[in-house]
Amino acid sequence: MSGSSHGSAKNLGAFRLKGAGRLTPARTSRFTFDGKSYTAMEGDTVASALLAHGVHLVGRSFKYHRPRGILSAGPEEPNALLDVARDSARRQPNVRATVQEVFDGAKISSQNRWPSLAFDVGSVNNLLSPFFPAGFYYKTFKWPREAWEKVYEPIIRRAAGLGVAPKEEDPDRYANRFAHCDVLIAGAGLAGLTAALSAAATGAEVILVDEQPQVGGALHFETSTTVDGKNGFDWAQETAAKLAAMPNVRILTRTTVFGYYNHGFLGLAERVSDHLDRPGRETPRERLWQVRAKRVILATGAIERHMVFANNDRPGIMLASAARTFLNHYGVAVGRNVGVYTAHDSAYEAAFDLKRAGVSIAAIVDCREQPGEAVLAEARALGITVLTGHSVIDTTGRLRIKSMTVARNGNMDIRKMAVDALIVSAGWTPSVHLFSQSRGKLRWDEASQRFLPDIYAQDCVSVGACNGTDETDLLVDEAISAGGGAASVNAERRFGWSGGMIGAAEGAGPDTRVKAFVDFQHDVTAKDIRLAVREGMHSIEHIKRFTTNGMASDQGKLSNMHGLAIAAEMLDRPIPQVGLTTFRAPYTPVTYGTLVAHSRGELFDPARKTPMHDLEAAEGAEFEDVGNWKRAWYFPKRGEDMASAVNRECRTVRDVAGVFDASTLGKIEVVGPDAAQFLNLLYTNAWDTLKPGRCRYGIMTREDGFVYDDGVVGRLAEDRFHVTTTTGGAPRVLHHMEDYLQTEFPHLKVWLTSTTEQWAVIAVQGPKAREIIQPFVEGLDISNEAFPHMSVAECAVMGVPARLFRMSFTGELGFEVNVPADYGPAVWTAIWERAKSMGACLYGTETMHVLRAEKGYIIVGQDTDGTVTPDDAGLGWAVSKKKTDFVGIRGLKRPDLVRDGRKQLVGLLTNRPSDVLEEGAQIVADPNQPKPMTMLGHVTSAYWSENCGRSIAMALVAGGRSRIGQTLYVPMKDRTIAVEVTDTVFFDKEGGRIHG
Amino acid sequence: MAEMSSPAAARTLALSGVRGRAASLAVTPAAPAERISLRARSEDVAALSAALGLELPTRPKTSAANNGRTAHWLGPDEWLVIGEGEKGSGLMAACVASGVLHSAVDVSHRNTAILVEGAGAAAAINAGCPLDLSLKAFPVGACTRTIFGKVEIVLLRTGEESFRVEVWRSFSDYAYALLAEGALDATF
Amino acid sequence: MLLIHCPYCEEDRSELEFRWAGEAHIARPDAIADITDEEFAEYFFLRNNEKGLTYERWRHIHGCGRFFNAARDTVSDRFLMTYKAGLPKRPVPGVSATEKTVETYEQTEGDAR
Amino acid sequence: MRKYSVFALAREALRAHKGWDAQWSSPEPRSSYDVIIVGGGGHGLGAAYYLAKEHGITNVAVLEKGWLGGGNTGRNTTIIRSNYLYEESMDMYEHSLKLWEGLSQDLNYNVMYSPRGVMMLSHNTHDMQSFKRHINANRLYGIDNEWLTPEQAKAYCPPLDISKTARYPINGAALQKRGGTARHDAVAWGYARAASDRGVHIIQNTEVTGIRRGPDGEVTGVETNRGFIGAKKIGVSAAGHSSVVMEMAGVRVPLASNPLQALVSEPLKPIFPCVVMSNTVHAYISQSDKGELVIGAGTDQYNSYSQTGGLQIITHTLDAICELFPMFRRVKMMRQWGGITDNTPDRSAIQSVTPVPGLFVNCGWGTGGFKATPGSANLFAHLIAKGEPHKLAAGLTLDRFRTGRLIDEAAAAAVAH
Repeated sequence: MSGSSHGSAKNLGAFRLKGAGRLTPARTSRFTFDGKSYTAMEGDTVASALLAHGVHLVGRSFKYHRPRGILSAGPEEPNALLDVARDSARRQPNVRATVQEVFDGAKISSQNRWPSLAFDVGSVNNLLSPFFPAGFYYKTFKWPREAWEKVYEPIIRRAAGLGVAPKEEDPDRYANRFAHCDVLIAGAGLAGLTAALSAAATGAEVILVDEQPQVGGALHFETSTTVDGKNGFDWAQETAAKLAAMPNVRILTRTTVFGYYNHGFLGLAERVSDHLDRPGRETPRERLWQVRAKRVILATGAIERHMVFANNDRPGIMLASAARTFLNHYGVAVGRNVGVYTAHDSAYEAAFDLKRAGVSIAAIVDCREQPGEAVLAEARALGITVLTGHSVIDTTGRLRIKSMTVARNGNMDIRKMAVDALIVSAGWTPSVHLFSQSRGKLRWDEASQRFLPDIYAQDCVSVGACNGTDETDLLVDEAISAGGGAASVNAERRFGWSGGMIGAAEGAGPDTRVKAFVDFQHDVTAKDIRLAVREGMHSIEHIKRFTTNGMASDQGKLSNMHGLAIAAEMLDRPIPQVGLTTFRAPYTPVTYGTLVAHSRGELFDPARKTPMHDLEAAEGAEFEDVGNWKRAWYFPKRGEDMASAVNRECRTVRDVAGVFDASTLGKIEVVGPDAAQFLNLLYTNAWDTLKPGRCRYGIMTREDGFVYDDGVVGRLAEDRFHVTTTTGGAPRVLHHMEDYLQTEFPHLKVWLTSTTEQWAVIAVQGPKAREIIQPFVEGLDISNEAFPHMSVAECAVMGVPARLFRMSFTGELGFEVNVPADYGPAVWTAIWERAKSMGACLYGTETMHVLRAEKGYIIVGQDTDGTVTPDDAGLGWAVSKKKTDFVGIRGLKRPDLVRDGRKQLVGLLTNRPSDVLEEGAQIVADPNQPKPMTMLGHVTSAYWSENCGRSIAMALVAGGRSRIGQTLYVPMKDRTIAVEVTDTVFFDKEGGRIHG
Repeated sequence: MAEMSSPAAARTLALSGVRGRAASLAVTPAAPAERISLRARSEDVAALSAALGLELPTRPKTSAANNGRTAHWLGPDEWLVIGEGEKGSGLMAACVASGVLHSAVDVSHRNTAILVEGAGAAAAINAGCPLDLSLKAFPVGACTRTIFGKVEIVLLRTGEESFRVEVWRSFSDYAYALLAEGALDATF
Repeated sequence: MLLIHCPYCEEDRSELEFRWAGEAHIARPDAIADITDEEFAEYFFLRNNEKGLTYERWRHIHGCGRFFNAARDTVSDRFLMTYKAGLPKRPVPGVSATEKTVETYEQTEGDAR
Repeated sequence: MRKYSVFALAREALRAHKGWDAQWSSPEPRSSYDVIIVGGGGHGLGAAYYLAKEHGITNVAVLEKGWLGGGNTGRNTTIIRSNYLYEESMDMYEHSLKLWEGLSQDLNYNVMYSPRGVMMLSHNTHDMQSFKRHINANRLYGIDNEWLTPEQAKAYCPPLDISKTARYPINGAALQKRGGTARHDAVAWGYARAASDRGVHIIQNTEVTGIRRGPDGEVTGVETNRGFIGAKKIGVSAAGHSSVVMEMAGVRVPLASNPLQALVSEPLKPIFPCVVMSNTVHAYISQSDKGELVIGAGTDQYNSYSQTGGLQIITHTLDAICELFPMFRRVKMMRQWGGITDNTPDRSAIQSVTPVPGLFVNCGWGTGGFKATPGSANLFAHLIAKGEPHKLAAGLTLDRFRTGRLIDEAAAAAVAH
C-alpha cells in the first residue's frame, strides 16, 4: 500500500494513511489498551485509534466468548464495548469504542475475558455451543431443586454480564437543563442541516442535535456527495457555523436524543467533557436536556446492516460504511487486502475509496445477480474484481479474519480468498426508533423491504434516510419543506443507492449447523431464531424474548430486521404479519448520573430545618427524619445514651418544665365568614360552638370514616381559624381541604393559606411553664383564670407579634409560643436561657412521644393507620352526633365499621415492669397455639416510662376495651411476654396537672 | 398583623450564611420584605386595588408594582403582595381598610427570596424549572407559581437577566443550592 | 411528561406542576348520610376507568392551585380539552364515549400496519 | 410432549436441535368450552393448568388478545416475596411462594426461581415500627422475615451505603430470605406448555369483544374478533384491561389502571446479590441472570392504558437508586418500558364471584401480580371449578367495598406524625 505512517517519533499507527482523513497530527494523545500504550490523534475515537495501529480484536462475546472486533463506526456498535477509565473512580464499563473519543491518559481494557483477550478460558463455551441453544436453560438445571440457586445460577451469572460495575462513588458532576423550542431537529446530516436552514429562516427557535462531535452525519464517509458545489462534509461545517451565528438556533453536538415522550417532550444526553484531556473539576461530565418542542423533525438517517453468514463475526469483519468512515474521516485503513461482501450498491463506494487510497480489494462479492450499472462500471474502471451472484459462505481466522470462502449462489463450487478485513453491507435500515417512540405507526414498504413512518401521533415529521428518502435531491426538498421555510441547497450524489437484503444469506440456512450471527452482542444466530419458531414462538416478541435477539445494549439496531426476516421465512408469513418489536427509550444507553443530574446529596431531597435547628444542634441534639423534616430527637448530655437522655428529659418536664420545638406542625389559616361552617364539614367535631380565643382538638376523617389527621384548632376571630395538622400531614390535608372547598363546597366564603413556615413554634411544658414565659409575654394576662387550658390569643412576645396557645401534648401545664419564623431563634434563646436557669430542659420528639403516651394521647400514623376509626382510637367523643353532614359521616356507618370485635386502642402493662415491648409486636390470646396463629392486634407504642417507673404500651387489640383486665401474650422470637390490658392513661389519670 | 415598633428579638434570616458564587451570574438572598397572601373575589378587586395603591393584576402570569409594592397574580382569586422593607408598609391594614370581603394572611416570614441576576440567569433557573423562560414566553414582569427541582417557588422576572425566586423558608437551602448548581452549569 | 392546558392560567404547562385528582363529575351525594351501603360504595370506590375518552380532574397545584376538568384519551394520553371546575361535562366533538378497539399483537406490539 | 431434561438437551445437541416440537399447540378454537379464561398471562395460563391438573377440567380455552405473557407478566421486575401484613395477604402470597419453590419441577420447565432474598430498607422510626409489625406478624404466621441491623444489611448486600451522613440513613432492614426473583417469560411459557400438554387450548391473537349472556343472566360465551365461542364459565384474568372486559358483562369493578415503569441497565458482571426495596425513597432493584440491573420505578399519577409514562418517574427512581448506591451513577440505563397496573382502592386483589352467574374475576393485583402468579392461578382455578372461593382467598371478594372490610396493606403503612 502506498500510505505509510507518520514519522517514527509519534507512531500514529501503521494503518494511518498519509493525506487521508480530516484529522491533523498537530495534537496527539496517549492511551493504553490492555496495558499496551498507543498514540492517537485529536478527534480519534478509541476505535479509529486502535484500527490505526492494526488492532481489530477488542472483546469477547457474551455467551460463547468468541473473539470480536470493531463492527461499526457509530453508536450502533454491538461488539467493541470497552472499559474506559480516567482514574479508579472515573471508570466506565461497556463504552462503545466507536463513540468514545480518546483523551490523554485513558486506560482502556477489554471485557468479558480471562486471563487475556487473546487466550480466554471462557471460549470453551464456543466448543460446547451445541448444548447451549437459545433457551436451553428453560429445559434443564431443574434437579436437584436446590442446585439451581447454589450451583447453576451462580455459574450462569458469572459467565453473563459484560463489563464490571464501578466500585467507587462517581465524583463527576452532571447537569440538567429544561429547554423549549419551536422545532427540534434530531440529526445534523444533510437532511437535518437543510431542515435547520429552512426552519431557522422562518424565525423559529430551533434546536439542532447530533450525536457526533461534528455535524455531517453520513457526510463523514460520503465522498461522492457534493452540496452547493462543495465537498459534503465541508458544506456541513460551513452550514453549522452559519446556523450557530443565528440567535434563534442552538446546535448541540455530542448529544443524543435518547427518548421521545408524550406531548413533544424529548430527552437529550449531551456528553460535555468525556472527550477532554483534563476537564475542569466543575465541568459537568454530561448534561441532560429536557426539551419541550412544538414540532420535531426527525433526520436520524439509516443504519447499515451486516450480512448474516457463517462465521460472520470474526475481528476484521465490519460494515462497509464503517470502513469508509475510518478511511475518509480518520485516515485509517481497516486492512491491506480487503474483501467486500454486499447486497447493496453503497458498499462498492467503500471499495472505490479504499482502492483509491491504495488498499487492495480482494473482490467485491455481491449476492445479487444485477447490481447497479454505475457502480459496476466504476469497479471495472478501477480494476476491482466483482463476483455477482456469489456469496461469502464462511471465513477463517482465529483472532482476526484470514480468508473468506466464496461460492457461486446455489453451487458448491467454492474458493477461498485471503483477506485481512472483510467489509459487508446488507443495505440500510431507516432509523425509525424515535418515530416509533413517539407512538407513530410504521408501514411495511414491500418494494424497498423496510419499515417506514406512516401515521404520526405527534407533531413530527421524518426527513431523509429515516423516511426512506435516499435520493439527495428529493431528500433536500423534503427537508426544506419540513422546515417550513425557504432554503437553497443543491446536493448531488454520484452513485444512486439500490439493493439490500434481510435475513440469512446463502449458506446460512435454513438447514445448517453453522453460526451465522444475527445479534453479535447476545450471540444469537440464525439457527437460534429458527429454533425459537420451531418451539412455537410465533410472535416476534416471543422470538425476541426466547432468543434475546435485539435485547443487548445496541437494542437490535443491526439485528432486528434480520431476525424478523428469518422468522418470517420460517413461519412462511409476510414480514408485517410477524410484526416488529417495539422500540423503547433510550435510543442508546444513558448514564444514570445524567438522568439524576443535580439530584444528589443535599439536592436529592430537600431536608427541611426549623428556624431553631442550628441552636438545637449546638445544644447537642440528635435529629430524626420525619417526612422531609429534620426534628430534634433528644438532647444527650455528655456521657448520656439515648435512654438516659430521654429519661432525664421526661422527668424534668414533669418536675420542672421542658422546651420543645414544635415548628414542624402543619398550620393552615382558614379565613372567611363561612370558616366555621367549612371546618364543620371537614372535621368530625363541631366548630360553630367554639368561641374566639378558644381551641379545640379536631379529628379529620376521609369519606371512608378512617382517621386521616388530627390537630388543635384555635379560633382567633369569628372569621379566622388557626388550624394545626400533623407534621407529615400538612400538605395532603391542605390539598384535601382545597379539594372540598373548590369542588364540593364552592359556595362557602372561605380561603385557606398555609402558614406552617410563617411561625416558629416554641412549646413550653411543665409545672413551671407559665413562670418561664411570663416575662416575655406582653399585653396578655396568662393566669389560669384569664387564660385557661385550650386558650389562644394574639399578643406580643419580646416585642414581636405572636400567637400564644395554652395547650398540652404532655398532660402538663403548657404553652405554645408562635412567633414569626425569623424571630424564632431569638425568642427561643431567651426562653431557653430563663428555663435553664429554673432547672428546665430541652426535649425532643422521643420525650414528646413518651410523655404523650403516658397520657394516652395518640399519634396519627403510629397508633392509627388508615384502617382505624375515631371510635377505634378511643376518640368517639370527638365525632359529633348532632351534625347532619361532615366528610366521613356515611363511611363511618358501614357494616364493617360498626361491627363488634373491631380493633380498639388500649393500654398494655407487661407483667414484668422492666420489659419494654417492641413496637410492632403481635398480641395473641393463646401463645401455645400452632402457627399460623390467630393474632388479636399489635403494639403501636411502647416505652420505658421514667415517670411511671415502669414500661407502658398502647396497642390495637380486637375487642380491646372489653378485654380490659385480661391477660394476653406477646410472643417474641426468644420468649413470650404476658401483658395486662388496661385503659390508655398511665399518668395523672385525673388529669389535674394540665390545669395547673 | 402589623409588626410592632421595636422588637426585643432580633431576626435570623433564612440563608443568612450563603454568598453567590459565579461572577457573571449572582445568586444572592434578597432583603427581608413584608408579604401577604391575598384572596378575594373578582368583584372586590377594585376596592382592594384602591386600598393597596396598585392595580391587582387579573391576567394570568402578570404582576403589578407601585410605591414599593408588587402584586403577583398566582391564581384567579389569589395574589402574593410584597412590600419592600423589613418593617413593611402595612399591607394587612390596607386590606382591612378596603372594607370588602377578602382574606389576607401575613406570610412575611414563610417565604424568603433569592435573586438571580446576570447572563445565563434563565438557564440557571431552567436547571430545575420546566417553564419556558424565553423573553417571549416570560417577559419582564411575568410571574407564576411553579416547580423548581423538588420544591415549589414563585418566580418573578425583574429584568431581562434577573429574577426573584420566592420560596418557603425551609426549602430555601435547597433552592439556593440548586440555583448555585444551575448558575455554575450556565457558565459552561 | 404530559403538557397540560390550565384553563385558569390559559397556558400549556408541564405535568410537573400538576396533580391528578381522579374521575371528574362525581358529585358528592347531597344527603350523603342517608345513602345505602351500595350507593356509598358506588360513590366512593367505583370509577369508570375508561379505555379511551375519560373525564378527569387535575389540580394545577404548583401553579394557580385550581382544580379543573379535562377530557383525555387514556390510550394515546392525548388531551382533548380542559375546562374549569364546576362546568358541566361536555362532549368532545367527533369522539365517542369509549373507543372500542380490537387490538392484535401486530397492532399492539408490532407498531406496524 | 417431550420431557425437558439434560439428556434430551444432549440428544438434541447431536442433531442440531431439530427434534424439539412446539412448546404449546395453537389449535383452532372449538365452538364451545367448559371454561374460557380471558387473558393469557401467567395468572390465566396458570389457572387453566390447575383446572386441568387439580380439578380434571380440560375442556378449557385461554384467549389472549396478543401474545402469551405480553401484558404485565412480561413487563414486571419479577420480585417474589410473601411477607405481607394482613392474614388475607399472607395466605395468598405464602401459598404462592410455596408453589414457586417447586414450580420448575412441577411444570418440567425451569422458571429460574431464585431465592436470593428480598430486603426492605428502613430509614426512620416509622419504617422500623412498620417493618417490625410485619416481621412479628409473619413469624407468628409461619412466614420467614427477619430484622437486620444496618451492618447486617450491608453484609448481605455489600453495595449498600449505610453511612450516617446519607440523606436518608438506613437504620435497619427487613429480610425475607425465601423471597427472590424468577424469569418472567418462562412462567407464561411453562404454564402454557404444561396446560397445553393436558389438553387446554391456547388461542393467541384473539380479543374478546363481548360477553354473551343467557335468559337468566348467566354467561353463555364470548364474542371475539374471530367469532362467538361458547362457554359455561368464564374467568377473567386480563390484568391491565380487567375493567374493560368486566364492563362487557355490565359489571363494574373498583379499579384504576395506571402506568408502572421499569428499566434495566446494560449487562454487568455480578455486583448485586439480592433484591432491595425502599419505600421511603421509592426504589427497588435487583440484578438479572443476564447481568442487567432491573429497577422498578413508580406509578404515573393518572389512569392510562398507554404502557408508557413520563421520564420524570424514571429520573426520580434513579435519584433514589444512586443515593442508596452511589457507585451506580456511571451505570447506564439500557431500556425502559411501562406496564399497566390495575389498582384497587385498598391495593389488595379481587378474586371473586360476580353478580353474573358463571362469571369469575381475578384482578386488581396492582404491583403484586407477578409474585402472586402461581398462588392466584391455583386459587382462581379452585374458584372457577367449585363456584366458591378457596379459604385462602376468601377475603378477596368484591363485596368488601360495600361492607368496608378492606385489606388495606397500603394504609397499614400510612405515614403521618
